[in-house]
Amino acid sequence: MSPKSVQKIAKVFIWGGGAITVAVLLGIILYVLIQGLPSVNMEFLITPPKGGLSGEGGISTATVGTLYLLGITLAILLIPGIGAGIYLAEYARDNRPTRMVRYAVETLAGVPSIVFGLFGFALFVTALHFNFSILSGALTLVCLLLPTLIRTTEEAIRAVPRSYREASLAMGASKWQTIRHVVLPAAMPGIVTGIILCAGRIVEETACLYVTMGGSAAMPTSLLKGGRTLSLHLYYLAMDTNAFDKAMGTGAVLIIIIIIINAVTNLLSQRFQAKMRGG
Amino acid sequence: MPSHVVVDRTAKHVVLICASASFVILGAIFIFTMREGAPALQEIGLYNFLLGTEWRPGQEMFGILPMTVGSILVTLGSMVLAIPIGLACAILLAEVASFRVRRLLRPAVELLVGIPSVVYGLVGMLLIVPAVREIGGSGFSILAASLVLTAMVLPTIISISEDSLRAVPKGYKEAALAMGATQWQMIWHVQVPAARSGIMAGIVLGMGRAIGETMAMIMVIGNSPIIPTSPLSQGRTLTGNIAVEIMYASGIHRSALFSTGVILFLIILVLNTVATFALRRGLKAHHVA
Amino acid sequence: MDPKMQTRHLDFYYGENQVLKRVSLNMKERQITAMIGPSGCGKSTLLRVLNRMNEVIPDTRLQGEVLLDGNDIYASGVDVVEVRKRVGMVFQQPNPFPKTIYENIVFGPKMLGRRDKAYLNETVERSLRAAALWDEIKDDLSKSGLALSGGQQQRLCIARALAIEPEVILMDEPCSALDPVSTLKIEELMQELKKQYTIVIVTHNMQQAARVSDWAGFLLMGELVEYAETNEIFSRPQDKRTEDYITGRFG
Amino acid sequence: MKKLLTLLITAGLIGATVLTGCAGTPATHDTAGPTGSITEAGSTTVQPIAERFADVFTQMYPKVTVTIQGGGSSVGVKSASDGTVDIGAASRELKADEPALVKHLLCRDGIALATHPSNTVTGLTKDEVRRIFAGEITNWSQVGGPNENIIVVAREEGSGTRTAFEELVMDETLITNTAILQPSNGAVRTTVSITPTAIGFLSFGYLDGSVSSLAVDGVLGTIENAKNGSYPIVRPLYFLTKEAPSGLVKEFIDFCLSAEGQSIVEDEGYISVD
Repeated sequence: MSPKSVQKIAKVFIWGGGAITVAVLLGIILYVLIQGLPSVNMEFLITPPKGGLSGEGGISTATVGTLYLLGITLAILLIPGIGAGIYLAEYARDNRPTRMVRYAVETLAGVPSIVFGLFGFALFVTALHFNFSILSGALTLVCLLLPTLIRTTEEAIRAVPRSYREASLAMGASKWQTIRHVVLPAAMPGIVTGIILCAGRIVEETACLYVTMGGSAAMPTSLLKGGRTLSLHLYYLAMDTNAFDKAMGTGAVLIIIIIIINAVTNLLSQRFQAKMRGG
Repeated sequence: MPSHVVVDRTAKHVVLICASASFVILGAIFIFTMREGAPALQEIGLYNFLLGTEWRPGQEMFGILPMTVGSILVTLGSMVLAIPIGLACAILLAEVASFRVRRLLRPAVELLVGIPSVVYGLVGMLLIVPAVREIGGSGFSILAASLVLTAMVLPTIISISEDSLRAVPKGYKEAALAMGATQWQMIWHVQVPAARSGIMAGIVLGMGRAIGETMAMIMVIGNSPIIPTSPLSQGRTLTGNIAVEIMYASGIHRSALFSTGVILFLIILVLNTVATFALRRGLKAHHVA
Repeated sequence: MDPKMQTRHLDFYYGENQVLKRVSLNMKERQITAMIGPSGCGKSTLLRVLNRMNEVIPDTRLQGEVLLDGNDIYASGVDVVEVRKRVGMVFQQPNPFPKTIYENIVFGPKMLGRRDKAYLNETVERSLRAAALWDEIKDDLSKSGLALSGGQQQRLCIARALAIEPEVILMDEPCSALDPVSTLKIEELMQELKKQYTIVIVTHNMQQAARVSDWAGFLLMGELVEYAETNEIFSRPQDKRTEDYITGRFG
Repeated sequence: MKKLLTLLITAGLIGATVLTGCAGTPATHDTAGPTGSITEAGSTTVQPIAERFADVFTQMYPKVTVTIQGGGSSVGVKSASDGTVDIGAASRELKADEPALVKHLLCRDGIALATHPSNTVTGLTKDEVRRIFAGEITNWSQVGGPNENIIVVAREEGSGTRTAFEELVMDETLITNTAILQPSNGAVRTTVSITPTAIGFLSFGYLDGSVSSLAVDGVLGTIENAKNGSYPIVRPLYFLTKEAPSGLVKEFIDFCLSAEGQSIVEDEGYISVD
């Protein structure tokens, strides 16, 4: 075969790959939206699900559960995550302890969600007696998301030009003042992107919550009450009830949330890049 | 001591403690799952646990070979489709597509990562399972699970492969083109080989994601603890083994599920080490060049 | 008159690599001292040693003394922040923070604990005037420092350094990234600043050293080959190597 | 930027709190009565009834909180015996190796054989059921149906429903491992309802129009038939306590066993005890 005809076949292969990827994505999104949106209305959003075997009701408690979990998880996650990112980017030298921390972060990032779930189940649910609760779920998620936030923070901080640090130090600012007032503000867009990435993961995550949150359909009135997120709710609807229409409705809501989160992430990083360039 | 020195020192210790957190968590996960899983391993014996083909907790039979095989089969099954599609898409993004196409395709790939796995599971249950049933069997099958996984691992393979294709020095590409190679010859004979390590790392990380996936799997695979005999056969993954049974298990059964977690953990450890190694080698190769 | 700053038998190492060899140097108060030499001769390192910025780089070692008003800035118990407050620095690349012009200038005073608005406002005007930038940008104080032109950015950096009221200003090739017009402005500015501050400048541009400095030192491979008044060194170099360098025979 | 972060977190928390306030339980008038809290965990078969009990009980006594959790029968036994919860729930008899606990027979539950509504087979003998789940009968034509492979759907190991089914039907034979295993009664129902040639077993409480219930030994799986003893696959559902209950816990269990409690049991599709 002549190079020219190979080139032609290759083009089909390459564009075919792209087309399939887009088709898969559009297929899933359109299917879920078309099947799901008819059941999404105001009532669906604000009524609590009946729970148990019944697929009746809406998604209000699952929405609250998701928000609750989001708030608690981020509140616990931010300091250790950003702190560790700062350490790795600003303080760590290339020595054994640093390599151990890095290895831990890399490994933790790959550990399957269900293994975190097992851990949370054994430690938080059973040993610490937090039972199946929002708190157990949140603490498990913190462990799961730590590597994500650490990596994005570290990358964002490393992207801050050295000259900023030097200028600050040369003016008599201490190392911490430099980090706090020069490096962190400059790295903020990257860090915020990382945090939103984590928020997205919290919304998506199911496996580790399945074994730590209990899945109660009731309104979570305290940290130590069980609850469900939208994703978990979708799982229960799909598996335990025959309410596929409601499951699709929940799926549609989830997909819209994820699309918004992705759009906000892109917008934020663009805007801050523009600001860094001095717009 | 001036106050800023105190603040500096405190800050340093605080972030150091933060950094050690992940190490502590990793250790805790390993120790906890190990400790909970140890009684089962003692009782069953490592050999019977790893190579036993019967999983019947009621009969005190705890062989996880069917689940290990199940995990491997769905992973390989998804790779068969995801590698060529992903690689093609990565080449498209890195080399062929115009800026405008890229601007549409990239967010699409990112979005694919963001879709919750239960949504993949739901779509799989309602679209793919009935479709597979038309071919034969119950529809809940290794094939259905592989198809669902393909969509889930695509973005991992695409984004890491694209990065490493981009990292190939311009000089290589220009040299090839200047010698009269077609664009495809340049891509296939110069760029892809140069980015080989990175592409490998993307594939290995994609495999990690496939092996770790839980909820979507239990929704479409049937969860039968048998060694699958055909793509249409039901099966169960290691992750599914834990998720399906952990809620009701007690005693040795529960412990055996934690041991399953340990095995999963070790598999991921190996895969990650391979991926890290591949990525580092890829970086080094470009530095030497 | 005693020198404002002094180095005595200064040795400096990056790991095993010695980059300064027994450098002894006096920098006179309210004069401009220029360090010249080929790249890699250690002149930038010498400058960094003068306000302990070398300590930012790990795995370095220093022997000898650096005196500021007769006191060793490396003596134990000396606060590095205090040293850097008295010895300011301007870098090769203009490096304003991605903050407003105002925030850029009050950064130093704020870090040193000054909070009162009136003082900060006054500092901004004083520093910008001293850096000959006030008239150009006084209405744009809330604009990003990165929005200025290269020359303006560098003068902003000088103003920023002046805001903490240093006694000595170190300048590390401050004009190498600028166009000739901006360079000229900075050089004029240096002549103004010299009335109040002691200035040490590193430059690879011999014409610049000849134009602006009162004293000049020639560094070669970490060694201070010759140090004298600027017109001395350029008209009657004592050392053959200095002569070769300034007549352009190498470097 | 900092503001944005704080906003993100507080929005989550405040949003959750506010919505909790709006959508929470309707305000009940303050009546005198016992105060305190009761925790229950265990069998998911019992869970829906227990949740209804808790609802009604806390409406009667607004100062009482009742927490209902799942976990399965084994969890119910374990957590009642180690005192993690006040009440454990089990949907099967206690095993010999499990700790002795005080059993309170709450109600009975029939286990139905469910098939896809399109299936033409309407009844099986108990022995046919056993052989189907053992994997000995694999085609519907062997039991008078069309020539289609039987797809067996069962619960996973450890489930109380499965244990009860094994005791009542399987008679020492094992459920085939080629069965599709699902982690809940609901998931079994869903699987059967979307798989035309499937058969599964599930608690009476889960029966609805999406699946049809088979007659066993000629007796249709209905509450009456279970109550009068003619339907062969019926199991007991228990509340378990460590010792003879007292105080609030006793009050709650008594309520569940009262006529009012038993009417809830029937509402939910279970078989009341007289």
